[in-house]
Amino acid sequence: MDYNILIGGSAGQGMDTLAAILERVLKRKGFEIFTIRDYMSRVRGGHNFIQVRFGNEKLWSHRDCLDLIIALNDETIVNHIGRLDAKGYIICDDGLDYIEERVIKLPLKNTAKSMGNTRVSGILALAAMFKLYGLDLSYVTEVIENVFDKPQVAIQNLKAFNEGYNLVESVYEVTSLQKDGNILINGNEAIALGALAAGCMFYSAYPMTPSTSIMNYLAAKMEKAEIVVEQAEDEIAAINMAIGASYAGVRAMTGTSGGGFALMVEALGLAGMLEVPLVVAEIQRPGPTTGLPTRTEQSDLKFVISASQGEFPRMVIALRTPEDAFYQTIRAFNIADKYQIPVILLGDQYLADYTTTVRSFDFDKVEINRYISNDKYKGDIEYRRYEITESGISPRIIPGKVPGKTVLVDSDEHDEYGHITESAEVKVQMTDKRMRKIEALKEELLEPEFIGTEDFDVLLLAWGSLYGPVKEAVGLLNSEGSVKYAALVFGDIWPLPVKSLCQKAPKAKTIINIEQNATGQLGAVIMEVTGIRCTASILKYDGRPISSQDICEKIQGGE
Amino acid sequence: MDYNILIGGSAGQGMDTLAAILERVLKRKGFEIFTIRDYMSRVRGGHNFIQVRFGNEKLWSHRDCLDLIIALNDETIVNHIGRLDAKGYIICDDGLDYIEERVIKLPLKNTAKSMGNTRVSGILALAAMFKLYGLDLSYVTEVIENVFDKPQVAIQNLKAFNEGYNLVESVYEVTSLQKDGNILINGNEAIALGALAAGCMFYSAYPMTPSTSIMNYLAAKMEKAEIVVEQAEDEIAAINMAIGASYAGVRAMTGTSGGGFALMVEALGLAGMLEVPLVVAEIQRPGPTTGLPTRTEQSDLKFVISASQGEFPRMVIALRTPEDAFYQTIRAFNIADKYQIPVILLGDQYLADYTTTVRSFDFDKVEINRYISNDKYKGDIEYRRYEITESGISPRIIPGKVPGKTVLVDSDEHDEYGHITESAEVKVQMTDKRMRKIEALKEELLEPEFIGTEDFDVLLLAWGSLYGPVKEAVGLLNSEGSVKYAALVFGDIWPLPVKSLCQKAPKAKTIINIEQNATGQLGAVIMEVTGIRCTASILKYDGRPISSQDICEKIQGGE
Amino acid sequence: MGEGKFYTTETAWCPGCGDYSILESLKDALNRLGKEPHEVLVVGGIGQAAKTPQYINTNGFCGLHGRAVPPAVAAKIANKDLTVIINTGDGDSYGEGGNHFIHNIRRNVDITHFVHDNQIYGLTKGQASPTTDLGQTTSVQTMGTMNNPLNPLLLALALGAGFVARAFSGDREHLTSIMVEAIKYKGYALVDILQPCVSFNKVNTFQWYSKRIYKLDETYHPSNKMAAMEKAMEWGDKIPIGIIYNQEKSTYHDKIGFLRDGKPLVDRVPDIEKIKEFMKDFE
Amino acid sequence: MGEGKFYTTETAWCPGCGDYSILESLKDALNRLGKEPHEVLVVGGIGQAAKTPQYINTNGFCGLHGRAVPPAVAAKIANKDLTVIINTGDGDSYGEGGNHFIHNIRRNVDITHFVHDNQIYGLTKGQASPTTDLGQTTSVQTMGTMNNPLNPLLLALALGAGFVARAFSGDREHLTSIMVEAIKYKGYALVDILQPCVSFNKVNTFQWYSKRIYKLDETYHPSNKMAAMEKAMEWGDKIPIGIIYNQEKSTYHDKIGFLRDGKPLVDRVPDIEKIKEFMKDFE
Ligand SMILES: Cc1ncc(C[n+]2csc(CCOP(=O)(O)OP(=O)(O)O)c2C)c(N)n1
Ligand SMILES: Cc1ncc(C[n+]2csc(CCOP(=O)(O)OP(=O)(O)O)c2C)c(N)n1
Ligand code: SF4
Ligand code: SF4
Ligand SMILES: [Mg+2]
Ligand SMILES: [Mg+2]
Repeated sequence: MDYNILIGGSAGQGMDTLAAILERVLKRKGFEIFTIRDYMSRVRGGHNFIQVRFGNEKLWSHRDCLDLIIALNDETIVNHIGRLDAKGYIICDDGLDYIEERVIKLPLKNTAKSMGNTRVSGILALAAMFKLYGLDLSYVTEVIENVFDKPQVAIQNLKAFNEGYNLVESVYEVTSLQKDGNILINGNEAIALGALAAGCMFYSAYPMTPSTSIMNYLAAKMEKAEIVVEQAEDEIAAINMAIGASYAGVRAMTGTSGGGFALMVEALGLAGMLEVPLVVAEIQRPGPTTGLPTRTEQSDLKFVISASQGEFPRMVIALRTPEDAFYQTIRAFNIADKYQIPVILLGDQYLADYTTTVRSFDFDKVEINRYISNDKYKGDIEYRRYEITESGISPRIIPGKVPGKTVLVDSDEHDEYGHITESAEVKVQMTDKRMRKIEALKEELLEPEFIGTEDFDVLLLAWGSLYGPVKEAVGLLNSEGSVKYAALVFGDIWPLPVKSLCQKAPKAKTIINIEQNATGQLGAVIMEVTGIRCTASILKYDGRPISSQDICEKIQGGE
Repeated sequence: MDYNILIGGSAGQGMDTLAAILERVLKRKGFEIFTIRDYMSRVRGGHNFIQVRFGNEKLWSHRDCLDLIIALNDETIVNHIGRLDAKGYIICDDGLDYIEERVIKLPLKNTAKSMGNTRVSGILALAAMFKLYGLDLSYVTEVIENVFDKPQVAIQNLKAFNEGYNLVESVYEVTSLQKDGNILINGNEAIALGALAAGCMFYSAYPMTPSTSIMNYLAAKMEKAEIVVEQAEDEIAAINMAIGASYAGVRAMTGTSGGGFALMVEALGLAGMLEVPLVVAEIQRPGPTTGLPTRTEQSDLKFVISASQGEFPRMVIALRTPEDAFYQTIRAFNIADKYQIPVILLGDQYLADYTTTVRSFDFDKVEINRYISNDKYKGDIEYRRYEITESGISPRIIPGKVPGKTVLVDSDEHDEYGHITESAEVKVQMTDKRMRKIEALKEELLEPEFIGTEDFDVLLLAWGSLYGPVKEAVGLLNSEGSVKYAALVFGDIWPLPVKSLCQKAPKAKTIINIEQNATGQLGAVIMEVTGIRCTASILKYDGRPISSQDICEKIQGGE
Repeated sequence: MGEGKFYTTETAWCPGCGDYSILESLKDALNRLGKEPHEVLVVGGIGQAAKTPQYINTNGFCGLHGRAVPPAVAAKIANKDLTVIINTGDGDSYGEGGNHFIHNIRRNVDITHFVHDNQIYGLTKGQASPTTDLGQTTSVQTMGTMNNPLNPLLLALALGAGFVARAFSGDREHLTSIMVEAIKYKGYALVDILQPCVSFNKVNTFQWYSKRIYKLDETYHPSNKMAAMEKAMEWGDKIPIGIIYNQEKSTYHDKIGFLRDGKPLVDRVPDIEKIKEFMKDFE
Repeated sequence: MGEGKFYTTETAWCPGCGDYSILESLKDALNRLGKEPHEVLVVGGIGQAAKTPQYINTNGFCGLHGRAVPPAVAAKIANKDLTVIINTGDGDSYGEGGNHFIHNIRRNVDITHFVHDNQIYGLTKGQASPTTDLGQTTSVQTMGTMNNPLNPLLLALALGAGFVARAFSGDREHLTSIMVEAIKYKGYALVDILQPCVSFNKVNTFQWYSKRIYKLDETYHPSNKMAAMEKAMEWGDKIPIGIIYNQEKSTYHDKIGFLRDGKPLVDRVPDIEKIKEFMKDFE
């Protein structure tokens, strides 16, 4: 079983709350969930919708075809009926004059009015949906009490839920096969939780959609987790603060979207030059510039890979799922500390905002490695911040923590002591030292995940949040027809891990890169590094997430 | 004939003035000149030197081997004697206790003291050099009068010159074969003059070595040329001001080095999105970050090609010589206006600061095309700023210049009228419209210059300021041995012109990219676009310019 | 709203937002000054207030967040005939854009800067702005806003601004009249306009402002700098609105002869012969 | 110069530059305060003054041009035991770094900001800085500096700074004593230090300053804000040096309980069990 429910209306109609109730109750009942949110860049009005998909097996992405529409206004029906399954339903107020056999008109507004609170009409519709699907009332009370801060509001909504539940008859009989052992989380929350698990104690950022929810989550935990969350005056301050805190010895992070990242470019190089560990979350949205602030795209890959003047090692990890986001964020801190480099976590609005059920994170797997040599330098031994070593990594001590030892860092080219130099020899030695760090880093890169059958004809290449849609697409494609499909979905993306790619690519009759951008940036990076040319591309850049159906259609349509 | 003279000392000893006198007199006598300057990032002290090379044939670059050293301090001798030709000379004060047969010790300080002005000892040395080379005194008076603002200082220096001329006997007999019809100019001055010739009326920038001399030149001409030169509060302001001025209808430009460009990245995308013409000069220096502020490198290529979030058309032109800098700057303005895109002129410290003799610029060749449609929209016809056209170029009118018509631009995704949109369809249409402009632009790209013989074995690839050293190197290489060499040196570099490359590359046994960076960025770009892999690389990244001798040695040394 | 030559087609603002009144006052002010749409350029950064150029039929420039001032100033330099007005938010003007704010006061180009000061980041859903009151909690300032609020009027005075005023979106007539004066002022004019954000600022509401504001009357003389600074520091139970300071100063254009005199730059044809002469420098 | 625990190895400054005196006073002040090299962090941006961290044996951070303040503030947040001092230029502090300057005064983290104010961009060879006097010509300001000079003291006061002072590199003893007070002050302390640049500022020379400066004496009380603002506005024939304003204020650390109390952040071990509990939010 696999159902897909859309709740639509204008901003401010409380769809967020309805979806939160729906997904949380379903989750507690043991269902797997995948919810996407489609917002306009405005606070009130416009047209927004949320799609809650649920089922008994792990869901990797959203899907286009709808089983039910809860329409809080006419526009919702008009916009989405085309995607409604022939056997699907629409729940709406009986005041709407849309005529269609699949429409179930209910006295939502009138009932709400008679209950003395026009705001509960959405809850009535939601309750009707519960009944329609034959879902019982377990967990409804606790979730509603949880969602509404004020007890009296919760009580009103509970009452409304019970009213709404009686407005229709059951048509489906949906039950879950498993017990709940999951958490329901989105990509940005997973990043934030990962940062806390990694021991991050300083997060400085400037609000920017769709990255702000990382800051919101951390700010909510500020006192409990004893993490300083500082809203900077601008993104330049945000990243320079994070570098200062990291230099002083605490794990520090900043987060933003492409436009804010643009302002951080100079300081990204600073982290590279000073060799100060730094983690930056870049949550992409469609560009150029302001673009579509609340929507999704993957068009900053080449930008983040080559951002900043000069040459220095960096790592870019494209986040694939909320689970991946959690573990990779922790790994990013460890790698940043180990190599003393900036690590960029590349997300996007799709991953940032979709919520899904995942196994509770395994905190026993969390390892924190700081690579700090304070102890070694206590006593008479000389300390050189930029000591030239075989690995390129110089021992790090924390300023103030080793009596008699000081730490000097400089953005000018410097010698082993951190002193400015104009020497041609030292410039070369220091460049080589810094770049040498890449060699060791390359050894610990994670290869892209391989999906599908080994005897594939067509190899799909994708990165980051397209993991889910591509994974589902490969399953769908291999279940039909005779052409065999496989995919490599990149997480670590710069330096580019090339082993699997070079092994699999020669076996493919066709190689297709699937990306949410207009120029095929992964394809370009692969070409640059390996010379492997994609024979076709599926590129979507309308700001909306690509679905597995989209992918299948485009592939089968011969693109 | 081809002589190479080094003048060395510490900052503040007036080497600039000596070199200026030397090169200007030589130029007026009809010689070809090529002068490089090696500065430390400090105002006084340290060790600086200038190398003036002169000859009877066009000189394309500096050379390492020296014929004469004018040493204003010991350090100059110690640092540079290794490069002095066996038959060369050193002119220095008799107070220096360096003993070597090539040293000509003269009573410079004492003579200067007896003349009542210790500052003229350098002029005495320069005059001695004139005599040594058998150069007559023509043009000396006019140049000295020109170089010194104050007449009494000029008179003192003239007197000193005459004194110094009598301190030695002639050894050489150097004469020039041609009459002077040249100008003596460096890369940044050529950019600035090009901007004026193109009708630029607004230049906003923030001081940053090695780009500042563009601003200095324009500022000196502010009143005469009626160009506004505005020192902005930071680079973000600089580029946003230039965009505002350009939107309002005047040709506008900004200039900076890599670190300042990093701060301009967000607004670069703004120009792309608003489709406002913009010219940006990025004069590279060694990075990362502050790096070596007064030295040279070519390590920002990949950065400027992919700077800014999202995808939009841009053009990057690598400047090859001062002459090229002049004409390409003018072309950059025309292309920016034609396609309504940002055009980046990529220079570097080497090109910015070396002075050389070039044919007087041909102003008759200067064409200014603004592509403005004010006239077409006078009257009743509707105006849409972002009209979707086949070429992707929308007609441009100037705000305030067409009664009844207004011009609305927005960094959010917008419709044809410039109004914000959230439409998936319009997003795709507008992205396609913008990206379509690249197709026409590709048609007018200039292919890289081909140097050498058509029956080459080895193909060298280079870009920008390496034009000169590579051109000389190819000449040297082909005059020796049996291996045949050719080179392609890129000016237009993004979009990458591929015709010559794809034609020549298959014929080469070896392809070597020669670049002043550590990672071989041109090689990477070529690989990405064409799949052509360089078989070897010559990479120099010590902050000092590569010479033709360097190149020959590295090639013949089997690198 | 949809009427008149400066008509608005559609907005994305919340019902009840103070931005509507400011937009309407702006249109009234332009009408009173007899401006035509093509003669006016309205510039915004990014934010709710910054969408104003979208909603008025004039030339419009919506640039980058925090970067409204530099293009506005440059457009005026390029074409002195344009009436250049910035309408943008407090976050845009004083937060991300702080450096341009302080340095353009010093530049004194003849533009007008209307700050829709709702003491909050509206578009990004309610974080503290530089003018948010101490202690206000938000989704990010979960322990309450801790930074000393920035006083834009005092700051502008400290930087030598010649025209500094405060207005309230809730008093349209007063607002319009101040807008007219500000646009007429020759030089950089700042009007900080108190504006309720009904969605995210639940502290500084329409009522909150209404209770506290009072209008400066004839007894107040906006020509004394020290008095203006004292007046600018009034905030709390009593909040003055009106023109705090108004003093003639020479403008950017005044100081550059070739800008002050003659045609706007945009109408000039470059004199290639003159430029060619510059080659002599290199001979 | 090369002696003492804060010894200097070599500098790249011009002979006669005021930066030398400031550096020596800084060492004297740290000695008087009994600091050890590893307890102190000196932060600069980029510029001549900003090279100070290179020339003193303490922890040192030379970051980006204009960006000295953010890392300094964050380092103090990370480790409250460090004595964090910024030494950097006027261009760095008030020009490129203007936005950090204004907003960090509001933040009031306990750091000290010494601005080497030579009223010029030294390292880049003499362009106007925000404090360059009107009319001064430079290689870029060929028609003379036109922007109203920025008054850093008045600006800091307008933003609510609690410690604001001016000193002169030519009076080492006075400078040292002000440095000591500034470092001791709990909160953000600004000292604008007038400093001759012998190479590029031929207007504001040692003599120029010497003729004009006078020391504030006991009759001046640095606790009155309006008086301080008036004093801050004095510039021209008479230039006051000394502590213009000094008032206790609660600091950033005071406002955040878990920073104020307990060990510095850098010494804390993250409590993984507590973080694990947060997963409940998602159940
Ligand atoms: C570089 C950059 N950083 C952040 C943002 C996100 N952003 C958009 S508007 C805004 C704040 C708006 O606040 P304000 O200027 O007060 O305007 P209001 O919405 O309150 O009218 C922010 C932070 C952005 N668009 N660009
Ligand atoms: C982003 C950036 N822009 C510009 C520069 C060039 N730059 C270096 S120092 C400096 C100005 C220095 O002036 P100031 O801060 O007053 O210091 P001073 O040298 O006078 O002590 C400039 C513009 C830079 N390094 N980085
Ligand atoms: S969020 Fe606030 S400022 Fe924005 S439109 Fe709504 S009420 Fe106005
Ligand atoms: S240029 Fe000026 S500020 Fe810089 S070291 Fe020389 S005298 Fe000092
Ligand atoms: Mg606001
Ligand atoms: Mg300075």
